[in-house]
Amino acid sequence: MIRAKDISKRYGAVQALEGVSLDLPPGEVVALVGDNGAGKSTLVKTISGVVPPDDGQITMDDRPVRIGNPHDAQALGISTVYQDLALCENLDVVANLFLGSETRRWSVLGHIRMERATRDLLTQLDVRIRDIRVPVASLSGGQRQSVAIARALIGDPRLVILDEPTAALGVEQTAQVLDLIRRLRDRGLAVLLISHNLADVRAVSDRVVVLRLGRNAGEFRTAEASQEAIVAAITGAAA
Amino acid sequence: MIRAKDISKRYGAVQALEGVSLDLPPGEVVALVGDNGAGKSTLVKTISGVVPPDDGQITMDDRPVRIGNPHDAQALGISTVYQDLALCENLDVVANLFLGSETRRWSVLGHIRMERATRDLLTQLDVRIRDIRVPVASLSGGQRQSVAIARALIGDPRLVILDEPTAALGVEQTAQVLDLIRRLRDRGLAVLLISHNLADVRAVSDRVVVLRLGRNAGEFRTAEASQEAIVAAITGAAA
Amino acid sequence: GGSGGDGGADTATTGASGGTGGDAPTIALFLPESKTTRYEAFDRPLFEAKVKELCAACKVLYNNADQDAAKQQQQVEAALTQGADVLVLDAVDAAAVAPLVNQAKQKKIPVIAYDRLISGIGYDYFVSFNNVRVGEMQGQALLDALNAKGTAGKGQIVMIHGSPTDPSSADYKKGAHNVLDGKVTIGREFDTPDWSPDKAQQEMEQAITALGRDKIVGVLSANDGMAGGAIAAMKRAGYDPLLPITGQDAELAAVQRILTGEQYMTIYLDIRSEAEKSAELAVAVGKGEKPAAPTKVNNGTADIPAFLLDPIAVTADKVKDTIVKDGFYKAADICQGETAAACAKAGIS
Amino acid sequence: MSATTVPDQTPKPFSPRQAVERIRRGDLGAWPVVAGLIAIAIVFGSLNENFLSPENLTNLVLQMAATGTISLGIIMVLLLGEIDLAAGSVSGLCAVVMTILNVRHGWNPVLSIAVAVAAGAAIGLVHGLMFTRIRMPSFVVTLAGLIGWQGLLLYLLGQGGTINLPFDGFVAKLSDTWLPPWFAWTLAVALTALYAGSLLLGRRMRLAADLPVTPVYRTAVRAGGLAVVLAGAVAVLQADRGVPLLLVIFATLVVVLDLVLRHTAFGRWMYAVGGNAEAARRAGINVTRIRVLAFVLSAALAAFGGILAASRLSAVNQSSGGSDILLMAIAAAVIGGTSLFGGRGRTYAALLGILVIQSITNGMLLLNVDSSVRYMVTAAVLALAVAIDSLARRGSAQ
Amino acid sequence: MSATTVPDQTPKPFSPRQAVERIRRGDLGAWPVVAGLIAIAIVFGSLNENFLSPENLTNLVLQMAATGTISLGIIMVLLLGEIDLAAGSVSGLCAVVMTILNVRHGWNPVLSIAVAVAAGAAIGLVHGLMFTRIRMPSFVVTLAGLIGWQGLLLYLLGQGGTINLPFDGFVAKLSDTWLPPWFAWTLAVALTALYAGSLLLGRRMRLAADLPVTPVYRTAVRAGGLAVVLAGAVAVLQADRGVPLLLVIFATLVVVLDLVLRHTAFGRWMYAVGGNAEAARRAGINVTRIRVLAFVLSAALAAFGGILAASRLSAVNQSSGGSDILLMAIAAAVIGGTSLFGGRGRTYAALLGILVIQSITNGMLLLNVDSSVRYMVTAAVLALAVAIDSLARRGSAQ
Ligand SMILES: Nc1ncnc2c1ncn2[C@@H]1O[C@H](COP(=O)(O)OP(=O)(O)OP(=O)(O)O)[C@@H](O)[C@H]1O
Ligand SMILES: Nc1ncnc2c1ncn2[C@@H]1O[C@H](COP(=O)(O)OP(=O)(O)OP(=O)(O)O)[C@@H](O)[C@H]1O
Ligand SMILES: [Mg+2]
Ligand SMILES: [Mg+2]
Repeated sequence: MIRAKDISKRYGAVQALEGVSLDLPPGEVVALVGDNGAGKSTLVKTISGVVPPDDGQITMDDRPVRIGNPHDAQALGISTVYQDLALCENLDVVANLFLGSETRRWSVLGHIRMERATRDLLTQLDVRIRDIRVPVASLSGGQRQSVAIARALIGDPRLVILDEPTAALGVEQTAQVLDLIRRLRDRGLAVLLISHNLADVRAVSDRVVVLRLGRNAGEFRTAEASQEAIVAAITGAAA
Repeated sequence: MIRAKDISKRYGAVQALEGVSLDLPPGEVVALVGDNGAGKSTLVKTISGVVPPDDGQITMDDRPVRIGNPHDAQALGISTVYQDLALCENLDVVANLFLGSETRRWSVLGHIRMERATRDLLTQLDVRIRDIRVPVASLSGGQRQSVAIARALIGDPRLVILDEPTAALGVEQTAQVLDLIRRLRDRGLAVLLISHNLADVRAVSDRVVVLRLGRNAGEFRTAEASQEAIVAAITGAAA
Repeated sequence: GGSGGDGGADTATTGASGGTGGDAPTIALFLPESKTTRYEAFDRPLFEAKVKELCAACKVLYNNADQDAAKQQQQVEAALTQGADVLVLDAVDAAAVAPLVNQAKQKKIPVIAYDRLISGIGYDYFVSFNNVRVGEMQGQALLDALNAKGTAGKGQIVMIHGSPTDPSSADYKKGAHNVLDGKVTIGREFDTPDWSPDKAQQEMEQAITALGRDKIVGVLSANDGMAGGAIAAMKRAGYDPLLPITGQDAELAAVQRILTGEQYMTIYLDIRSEAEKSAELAVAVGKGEKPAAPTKVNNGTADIPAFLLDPIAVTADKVKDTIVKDGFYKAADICQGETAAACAKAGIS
Repeated sequence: MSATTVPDQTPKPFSPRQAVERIRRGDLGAWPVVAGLIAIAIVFGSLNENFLSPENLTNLVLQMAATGTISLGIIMVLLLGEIDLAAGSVSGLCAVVMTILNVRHGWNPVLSIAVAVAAGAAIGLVHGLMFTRIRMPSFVVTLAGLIGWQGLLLYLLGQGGTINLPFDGFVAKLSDTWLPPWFAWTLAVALTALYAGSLLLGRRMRLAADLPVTPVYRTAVRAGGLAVVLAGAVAVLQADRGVPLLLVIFATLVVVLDLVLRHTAFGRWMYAVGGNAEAARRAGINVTRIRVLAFVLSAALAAFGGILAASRLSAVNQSSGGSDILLMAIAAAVIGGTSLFGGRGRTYAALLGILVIQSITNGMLLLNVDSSVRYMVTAAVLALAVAIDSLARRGSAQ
Repeated sequence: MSATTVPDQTPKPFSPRQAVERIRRGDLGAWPVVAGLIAIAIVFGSLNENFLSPENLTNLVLQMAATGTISLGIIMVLLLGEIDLAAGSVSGLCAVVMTILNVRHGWNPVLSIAVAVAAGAAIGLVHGLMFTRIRMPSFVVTLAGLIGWQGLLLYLLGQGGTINLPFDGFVAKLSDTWLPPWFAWTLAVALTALYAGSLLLGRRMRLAADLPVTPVYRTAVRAGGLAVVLAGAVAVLQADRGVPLLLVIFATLVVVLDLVLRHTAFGRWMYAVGGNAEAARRAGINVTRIRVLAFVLSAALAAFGGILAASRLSAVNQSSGGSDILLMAIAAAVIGGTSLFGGRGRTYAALLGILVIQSITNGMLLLNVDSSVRYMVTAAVLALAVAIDSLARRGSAQ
């Protein structure tokens, strides 16, 4: 189980996170919700090593781990889809998908194997991209989003973090992603989903964690909580 | 009334649009829906002068107009929120909001008036940004989205185009944006809304136009169409 | 054409009243560049050694302008700031330093023009070789070599001049033309940016291509570095024996080439005499004396008291009596490796 | 909602904690470069007693004006994320044009200068059009300029080479004119008053518009700081020959261009194009015009810088605008904090950067060392000065 | 879904319409530069009958190897969106180191070369560490390098100045060795076979993996094209002295580095860091290591280029690595199509770019014109060659 404890992070004058804690047990989908600027993406970034937290600890199976950079996080099996996507626009879809975990033998790239795997993966996610050898710069918003999601499934992660994965997706693709999330859970992975779409959240998550102004502001078992209770926690109306 | 007729656009091997037509009468909210890569953003870009169409015509009150670049579009009163936002990350919120239509006298910027107007506008949209003088680069995803939406309201547009405006927004902010769209319609403006969220689409639009693989694939009066019919048009299941 | 024509008139007074340094004047030496060997390897150490010998307590402020007139201006200003009592100035741009000299004059600091004649203003002394004369000697030497081989009228020569942005290069060019024009056919003529040997090599290659290998009878190169480049080009093109080629500076590598017959001549400026003469003069002027000069040179504005030294053309048979005799290089330095045999032939040991 | 929004937007009053905050997050502005300058002053000052003498500082000021002006022009282009390699050649060429008109054809000096600067602007226009219309990379356009304008310079100079400017003529006098003391002091006082006044006025207007303001004493500190700097500079320079006109010209250019960049729509659009040209285009900004203007400004400033250099030297020659002027001008901009990637930088970068570079050069010239050693030490000091800046920012990153 | 996806992914077979398509969308690769080269060849060829002679083309090949190698190194750094201004100085310094070891200390030439290249790599390491650890802008780091290593070069050369390399020694022979005809032809045939073989093998493997492939005749066209180019080059060069070893060395570097960039993880990561360093970092790539390696490669290649230059001249001197070598090396990379903003470019850029530049220089030297005119014409031709490229791309933009 991966656990973030008392994470704080300050950006200049803005206290983005203040003592936030989060549990991510295997085989569970945790939804992280909150208003714009609540600190959700920042929390994700501290867990995946993109920004170092000012304070707090991340433990894995109760042993503290050091996540100093994204490489550490990946080595621990944490795979992330960022809200701002973070794709290399000059590279093609295949290259982006396998970036950092290229199929290779003696450092020589296995172009054909990667291309084949890309096609299979995209087909599986129901993503339609006419030519997967064109630079990502020429893809539509939803196509990029799909590529970013597919990225997170390369390798063998134990925690998959998805920051607003369905924001730009069409109806079908959204359904596929939600389905994918369920399948990941069934394979025993931990999944952290950030979304503003409460319908989606309620459809797939087991637990909902609410952030408000950089602090924990409530936690619900999805099955038991009403939409109103969650919204109240998000907006602070409950307080 | 602004009308796009028989617009075609090809990107290299990809025919992004093929003879697409669209009517945008004043006082009406038109929703443009379609799968990822259907050509929605491309259509928007041709109307707002970002990319020149290969073929087709845009008319305003039945007179053909030339929209060769975004400046032309703005001069005609077309104001656009792009899916990829298009903000200058090195500039602060105020500067981004007023970019290209700065308050100025003899070319000297009216800093204070702009800052004041920004604060009022953001407050009105219920956007919380702690310091509006920081570069946009340090804002959260939803905050950027809000800034981009606010941009479209500066000046005095007659057509407002919103490409996935609520994708990254929280519950409250989404509600505010939908409300704003209604108010724009009530002021007699034409609004073109692109969204994958059919609930939102049904909530505010008067008419739904469906694109599929770069062609017109159906048009519905929102009040009369069922969700199933729209989804069928999007996925092509109807055919 | 500058003004400042009144400069000459008060030269004598400034000269006499300079030397506030009394018995141990501070002497500022300004050299123009560091990319060719001579200035840092010879002028500076020889000058400093001579000053030390004449006046142990004297201080020498040394400056090198890296071929940048603006930098030299800064250097002069810096030296005046530091209280220099005499300026010994080898100008990067001999026509453009008049304002600097003027500044020094206003502070009653005497100026000795070193190596290059400063124009547009009067000042105290001039010690030099004649740049145009250098070009003339190069041209003459080449002409002599061609006449000796009897090829003077039978082909064309290639002229490789120095940098088009270096004013002194124009003087060498002028001198060479004075001698050669009308006597030989000039096939190709290049100005070489930055005096770059690489570029000289490429220029020579292109000249060979353009004129044809057998149509060329001699090469005039303005200095030894470029001569090295041209020689490399000739060797690669298969010339054997190599064409007569001139040079200047008496670089060690060039002297060796002359002995082995690859280069025909170089101009040996007896830098030792020049540096030592200047050092003597600077110390004397710094102490308030006013030595008499053997001659005067008119720089267009005033007659400058001058000590003029002759450049020496060095061919293989003259190495022994000039460069070696003067101790410019030690025989042991020259006669390394392959050059040893040639040394023996030339009687150098 | 405004009840919750407003307090968040008000910066907290100044406090030591906040200062530490600012340092931690790397919001240091120009301070690290200033620290580097102080370090340079201490090192050279202790190695040579003349370095900090009024006479030498006056020389330093004179030495930096020309290259500093060229550097200002370079900043205009760097702000767009482009480069101008032709600035050096253009400066030399225009200086030659000015000199030929003035000396050979006997034109009025002011007219010659105006024509030469206009010629520079025309050259910039050519660069700008090649860049925007033909869409050649600015690197190549200005590289061709670097070579070609140098050729034209040589062609114009012809056989003669050097042309002297009469050193009591108008042009040469530009760099040998000194403000009378009363005027220098009046100027300093007026500038301080103007600055304080504008700060207070801005504060009043913000209060009137119900916008957050900084506490009054910070305004006082800033105006006081300027007063101290100006008074110090005038006092030091008066101890030698006085405040040089050249400094006033250069400083005016820096300040005016800074005001233009920060307070006009044109300036705002420069930053926008540099930050994200596509976003600027979509905002309806005429990106082509901005780009062309930047190249025109760059070349015109280069031309003017070249004229100042000619004035200093009272001559032009084949190497005018050559040597390392170009590199130093670009380096000054970068050292002062201008990004090579566009969208970030202020004109004060030219001032600070050229001060760093010229201090090093000036200091090295005062010490009496071999030129090979001089090169190495210059490199080391340059690297150190910038390392201070970089380390300070780094300690605070993220 | 795969039923709908697969046909979309298959490129349509080659057709004139598709060719026009490609031209329209600007997917022209290196063709415009090649067109520029042909234009240059026609112009100079008609102005001087010697320009296209085997002798001159052989000279051209020899003239471009050294700067081309330095340019290759520059490309490594440009791919990351950084710059290496020290390449020229480093090339000169390492050539001097090599010469001193070989000539003065009598070391084995191969060992001297290895040590000198290693010294270059060490210098690159220093640059890379200053850039990544202290986070100084690469412009400043390498600017300091440009000055400092030049100082060290002067220091090492000391009093003597020029040092000659023995004309028939190993190092000098590097640039005066010619492949025997049988070997040159065998090499050309072997390369063509290898290329065709790899194309066919790739095609087979793609078919096996059920991936779309290009039609067989296109493979034939490409292999045939290579065969024609190689045969032409060998035939022309044989008409003079033969195929120079220098060309083989340079071409090998270009090809091997291209393979490394396109077919290894390291190369892929270079492009990724150049395209979006933050995305690369988030993908778990050690961005620091890639950056340091790029600087090491750049400096090592510069060192090797310097050694080739020394070999050509059979000497080193104070101006080794100086003059405009640096600018020409960068220009070659940019003209060949490498972006200054990172993430775009191939090693062939060095080959094509240096060909353009050296053709111009070479041609201008054949014509007998004044140096001022030479400068201007060089600039014009340079601008024209790149304008062809830019206009072709522009006509097709969006
Ligand atoms: N600049 C470009 N170059 C090449 N192809 C492009 C470019 N922009 C878009 N395309 C292609 O055009 C097609 C339509 O793209 P568009 O962005 O209009 O889709 P969309 O309907 O907005 O999709 P989404 O819902 O995912 O945003 C896609 O196949 C995309 O890959
Ligand atoms: N790099 C940064 N520099 C400065 N402030 C930042 C930075 N990144 C985020 N912030 C600030 O931190 C706060 C939290 O941002 P974060 O991106 O975590 O929000 P979020 O919960 O993901 O919001 P959204 O739902 O809009 O994506 C915001 O106020 C934002 O302005
Ligand atoms: Mg977020
Ligand atoms: Mg879209």
